[in-house]
Amino acid sequence: MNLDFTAEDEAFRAEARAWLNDNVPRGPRPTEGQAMRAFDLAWQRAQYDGGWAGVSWPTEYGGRGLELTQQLIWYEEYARSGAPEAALLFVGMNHAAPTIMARGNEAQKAFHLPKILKGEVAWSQGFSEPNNGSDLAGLTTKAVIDGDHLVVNGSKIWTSNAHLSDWQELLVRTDPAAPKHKGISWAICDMTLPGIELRPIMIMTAPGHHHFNQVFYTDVRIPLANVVGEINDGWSVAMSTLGFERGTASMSEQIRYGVVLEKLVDMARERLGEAALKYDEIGQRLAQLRAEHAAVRAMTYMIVSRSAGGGAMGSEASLMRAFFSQLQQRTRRIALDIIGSDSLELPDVDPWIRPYLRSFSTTIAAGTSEIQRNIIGERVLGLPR
Amino acid sequence: MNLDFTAEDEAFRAEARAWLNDNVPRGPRPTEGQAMRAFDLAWQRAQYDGGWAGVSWPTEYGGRGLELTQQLIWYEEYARSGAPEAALLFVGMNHAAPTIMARGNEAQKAFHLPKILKGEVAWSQGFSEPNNGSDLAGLTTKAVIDGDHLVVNGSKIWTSNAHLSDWQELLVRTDPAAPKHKGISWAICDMTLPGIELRPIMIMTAPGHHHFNQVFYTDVRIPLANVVGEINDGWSVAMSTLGFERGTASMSEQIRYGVVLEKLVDMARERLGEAALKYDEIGQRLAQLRAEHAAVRAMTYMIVSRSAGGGAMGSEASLMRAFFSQLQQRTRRIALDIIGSDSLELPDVDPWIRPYLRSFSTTIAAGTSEIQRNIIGERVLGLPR
Amino acid sequence: MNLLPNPEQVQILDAARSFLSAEAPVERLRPQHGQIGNHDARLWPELAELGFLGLGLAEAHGGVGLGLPEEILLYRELGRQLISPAILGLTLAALLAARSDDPALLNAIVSGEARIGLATPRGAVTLGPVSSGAFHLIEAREAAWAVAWTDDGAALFRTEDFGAAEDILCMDSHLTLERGRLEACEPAIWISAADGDLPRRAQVLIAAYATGLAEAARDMAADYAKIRQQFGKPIGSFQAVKHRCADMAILAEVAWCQTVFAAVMVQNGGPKATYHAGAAKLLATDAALKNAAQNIQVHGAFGFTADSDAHLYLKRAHVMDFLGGDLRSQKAALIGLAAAL
Amino acid sequence: MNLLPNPEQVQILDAARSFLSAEAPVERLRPQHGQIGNHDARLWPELAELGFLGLGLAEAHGGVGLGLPEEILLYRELGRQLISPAILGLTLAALLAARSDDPALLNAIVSGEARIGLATPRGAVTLGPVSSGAFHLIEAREAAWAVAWTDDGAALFRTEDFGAAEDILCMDSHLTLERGRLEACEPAIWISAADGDLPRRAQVLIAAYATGLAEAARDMAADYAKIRQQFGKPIGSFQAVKHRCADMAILAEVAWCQTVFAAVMVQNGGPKATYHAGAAKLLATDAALKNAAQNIQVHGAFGFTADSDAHLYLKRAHVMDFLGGDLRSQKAALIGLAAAL
Repeated sequence: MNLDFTAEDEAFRAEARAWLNDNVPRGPRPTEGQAMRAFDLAWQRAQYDGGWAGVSWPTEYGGRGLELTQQLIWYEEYARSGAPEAALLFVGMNHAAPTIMARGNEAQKAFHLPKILKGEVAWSQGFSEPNNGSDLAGLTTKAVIDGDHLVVNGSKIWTSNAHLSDWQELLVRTDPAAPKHKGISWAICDMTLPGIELRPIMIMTAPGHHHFNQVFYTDVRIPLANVVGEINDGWSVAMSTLGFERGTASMSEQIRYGVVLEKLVDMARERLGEAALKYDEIGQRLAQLRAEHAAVRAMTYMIVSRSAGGGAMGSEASLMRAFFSQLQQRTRRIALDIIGSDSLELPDVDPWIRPYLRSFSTTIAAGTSEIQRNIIGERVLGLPR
Repeated sequence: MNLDFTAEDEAFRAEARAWLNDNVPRGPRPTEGQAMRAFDLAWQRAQYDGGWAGVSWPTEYGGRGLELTQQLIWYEEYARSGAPEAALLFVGMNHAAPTIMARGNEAQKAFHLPKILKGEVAWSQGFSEPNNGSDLAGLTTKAVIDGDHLVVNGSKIWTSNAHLSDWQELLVRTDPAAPKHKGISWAICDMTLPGIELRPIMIMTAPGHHHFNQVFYTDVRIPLANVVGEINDGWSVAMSTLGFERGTASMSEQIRYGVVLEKLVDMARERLGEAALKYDEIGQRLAQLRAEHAAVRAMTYMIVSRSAGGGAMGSEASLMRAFFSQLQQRTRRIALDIIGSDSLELPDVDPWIRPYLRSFSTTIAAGTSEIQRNIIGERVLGLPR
Repeated sequence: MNLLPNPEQVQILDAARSFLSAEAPVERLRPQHGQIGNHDARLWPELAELGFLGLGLAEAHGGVGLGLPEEILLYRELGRQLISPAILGLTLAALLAARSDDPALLNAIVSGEARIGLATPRGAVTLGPVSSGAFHLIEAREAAWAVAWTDDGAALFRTEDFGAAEDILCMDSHLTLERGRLEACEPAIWISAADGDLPRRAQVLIAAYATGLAEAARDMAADYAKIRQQFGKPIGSFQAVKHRCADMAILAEVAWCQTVFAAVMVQNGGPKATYHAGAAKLLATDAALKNAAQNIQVHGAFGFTADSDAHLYLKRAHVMDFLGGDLRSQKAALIGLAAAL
Repeated sequence: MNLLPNPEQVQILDAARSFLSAEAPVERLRPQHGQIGNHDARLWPELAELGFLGLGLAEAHGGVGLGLPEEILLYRELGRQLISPAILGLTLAALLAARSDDPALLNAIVSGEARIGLATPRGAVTLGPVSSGAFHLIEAREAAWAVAWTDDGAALFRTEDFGAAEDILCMDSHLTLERGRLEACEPAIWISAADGDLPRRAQVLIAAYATGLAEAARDMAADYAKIRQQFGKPIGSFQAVKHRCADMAILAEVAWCQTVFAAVMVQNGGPKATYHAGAAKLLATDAALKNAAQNIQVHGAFGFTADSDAHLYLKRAHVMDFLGGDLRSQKAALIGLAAAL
């Protein structure tokens, strides 16, 4: 047990800090639309040009190929520098590319990986369907093989930023007769293909805030060359993606939240006075949150420690995810109690209210807290299904 | 909607208050053993002699036959007077007797009801079994008919105060081949019969605190004359009992808790100062508890309003039970935070720590909070099983 | 003693329910891409005609001559249907006008012609014969008047008294919101808490409205849990969802029972009314906030969209929480009172 | 950076686990009808022989020359097995004796001969070169010495310094409890917080012990949920129970990760150590209290009996909460510190 970083690690930290200090975009990130897309792609390109794109990607694909400890250092420095989330690129960098690396063929790798890394394209995820959210394997979007194409018909939903994406990782049912996990294929879908239509879905944070889409596929012809892995083996392909999603990529978000909390502590001290805060119910809740955010960092370090040397993320990582998703909500909620009645306002520059409203998605996206607790009960504790 | 009590009700309230004022035993109630039994029986006898025993019992059985509103008034005055709980008589007065009234024959009524009412006997309940707690209908204690007797073999558990009781309401399986709700019988068991053995079960509140028992039955011969209702119809007999249990008898407990809470408020004011309490986390929790205890009274009044005119307690009453059982725990828990480190002590006169420890049973006894919430989901909201 | 509505009260409830569900379905707030503001003021003349704007006013003042128990039956339905809280401005202004004998204003309110907004304090303010401080004006943009209240009493101001009010987007985007400020301003009408129980009445009305929100969220969650299927069965058959819905049912029942109790206590007067009104406001806004959040969770990703009504209950619950003082200040007030056993 | 135990630490952990599970099974606390007091002091010489009483002491002082990271591995196991918290008195007294160069006392401790109790403040006390105030003496009835500490530092007293101590039944009936009082008393040894980090070390050791409680309660609940059948299947297959157990697993993981982090920070020294030690104490006692309560609920009526071990974890968790200051005071302290990002 130690928290000693090697001299090499410390040098790496200094280098990362210096580069971030010089290069992080200082203006506010646009919150939607083409302006957001342009911002995120440009920031990705800047990281690429600086040699910092793809810290977790192997060097053979142009990434930096960092050990987990250095990835952790990078994400710590990234969060502390105030660097933007670049959420639009999350699917490409952390779902699609790792899947293609693991299961794609050489042509797929050569074509897609550089575009993703350089910030030339955005990807979205076509997994959930209107009738299958938690029960992903029950998906029914159909694809039949016609010559050297898949012909896709059906609909996907909750596809974040599909309207801003060039490509999509798409799960389709290619064998309706097989058991539900055995008839699925994983395909790369060009979002400009004929037969694709989007219905924008507005989210609750503020009027006209477009984030999700429903995507309709009518006789969409995807070349068979775009299938990753074998036909009907898409479930196992998708599972490798999900494993990666739950890896290091969320570290910066966890670290960022510690900074958010300290802003709240400062606000509370200013409003209530430092001495009065001690036994005040707001002060007591903030102290609990401070301890919990400290623990999130400790849990992240523990996950890195467990995984160091190439081990996979254990099922223990599910404990941290479930904890952190609820902690985000508690952290966002207390902002309103500190701010008081001005919480009714949605100002243009809004560090608190929209993020509060947005936090309702943290216990829904990437597995509801119900599903997460099923997983913990069954896989960590060995309880019966 | 009104809170106006009639002149008759007000007169009744004055009468009840005056009688209680003169007659409530002033010494502390012994917490266990024969001393407790003697105390509870004597207090029951005093109520009987005063004409106050069995406020909910019909007059034909010697009760006072009060309307629900006057029962409410009685329980309010009872709680405010500081009258003891007399928990030992709860099963006899509120389970066994109502069941015998509803389903017993004339001989059973004539023999048992007066003894219960006059405080001559104590009853216990032989329902739960080692392998069947929440799933009561799965009980396996066997009874076969042999001449004019049932011969009982098996075991019951969690029988509160079986060691202090004369009689027991006992559920046995008389037809193992029938569907599980159809082969059960409800019998009156004399606790002095040969073949009955008790294993005391200590509870967690303090060393040597004997409350529960496991009861073993070996070839215990109960006269068939002691079966209430028809053989194999015991499930429906038991259900009529449970319905009554959830009736008015718990009112005084709900009202008593409001008094408990105000003692805590006084302690907190003394310890922290009245002004400091406002935004202190203890003050804020106490305020929430105050509101919740006010609501418990309002809910009780609402239940009485709904049931007035002879209607049965609706399934809405389950909402109050589930709420109150958790509220008791929250109320008892805050005592430790107010008292601070002296909570480690179990003094002889102990209004706080033993009751806190005891409160862990409130979400277990009479249906765990899990079962209660199943009932609310299914019967109140109509959700599927 | 009977906390159930009597036959006359049931009639009022039924009338309110059938009018509102026909004329003001919640879907009216669900245009294609989000909306700012609402058109509920068009309902005022019709509500006036049905007598709902003068329920608690004496007949001599053009009202129906009933009281708070009847008003909470109406307000619960108003909450269920997410009617603009400007209606609270009408109810309170009518009481102010009645007590200060202003028949012209009274008539404008009871007929449904007047528009009255709400002015809610931003931090500490002075409310009285001379009033000062910063306020939020809610639903006041097209109103000539706004009502403000604190524990000290209630006042009616002209909206122009608040100076050059500044428009701000409201978290609950179906409501207009402005910032305004009073500078040593004399209200058109001022009634101190000692002279009238308006602040307490406001609390109970908010409690009733918030109970309506909590109930609507509960019903929406339970209805969805019955039809939404996952893993081959309705999600309501999973204990995680079932128990979540059960908790929502408990909170709504707690809120309603205490609100009814408080309404009768306030109507009867007496020293415990403040305690019970505060408890009702606290429990009902707590229930509204929690149930709204749980309802979103039950709906999954759909609950997070503007296509679902789930978020509307959450945002309105926050508005109701801040009206008349949030949970934190309600608790601080309640713990300072004498016991009400 | 690596928060997992290294091979040497794994050896220590394994040795502690196998010794304690063989020599101090939890069943030792389950006599027929409840028991007052315990016999854990008989373990001290054996623990001494295995080096566990001097883990964090320098070799020059007769110790093993390791530190807090190794000690928390031991303390987690001590918590799991509900070993008398008097062991904390030994660990702290050894550090005090080492810093004040008292070889006789040191030797008595490291050999397992000494008995050292804990003195924990009842309300505000003055601890320093001259000490006063009311204390609880825990596990001190047969001890010659007792250790006390506050944020200001740590002190060793003779138990007779506390005057005519008054025996009281402890909520956790396996521990002896007395009330005592210091009147302007000079401790045998006093080390201020500025001169040594004993208070922080105590917090981290308590956190480790409490984590052990939280983990044991979690395991006990999960094991029971796998075998206890109701309605024809194991109760662990019902979401209500499964999710309860999952929440227990989360709390235990949170507690342990932060405890490890804090142990390393304290061992390394530095300005953030106080912050992380406080966070660890807070989270671990919170986890111990919550998991113990949930474990009782999972066990149903059986969980409420003295036949089950469930209540033992609850009561010991309360003791750990009050040792060194309860959750409320931990939170008050933590919010007063500078950020530790």
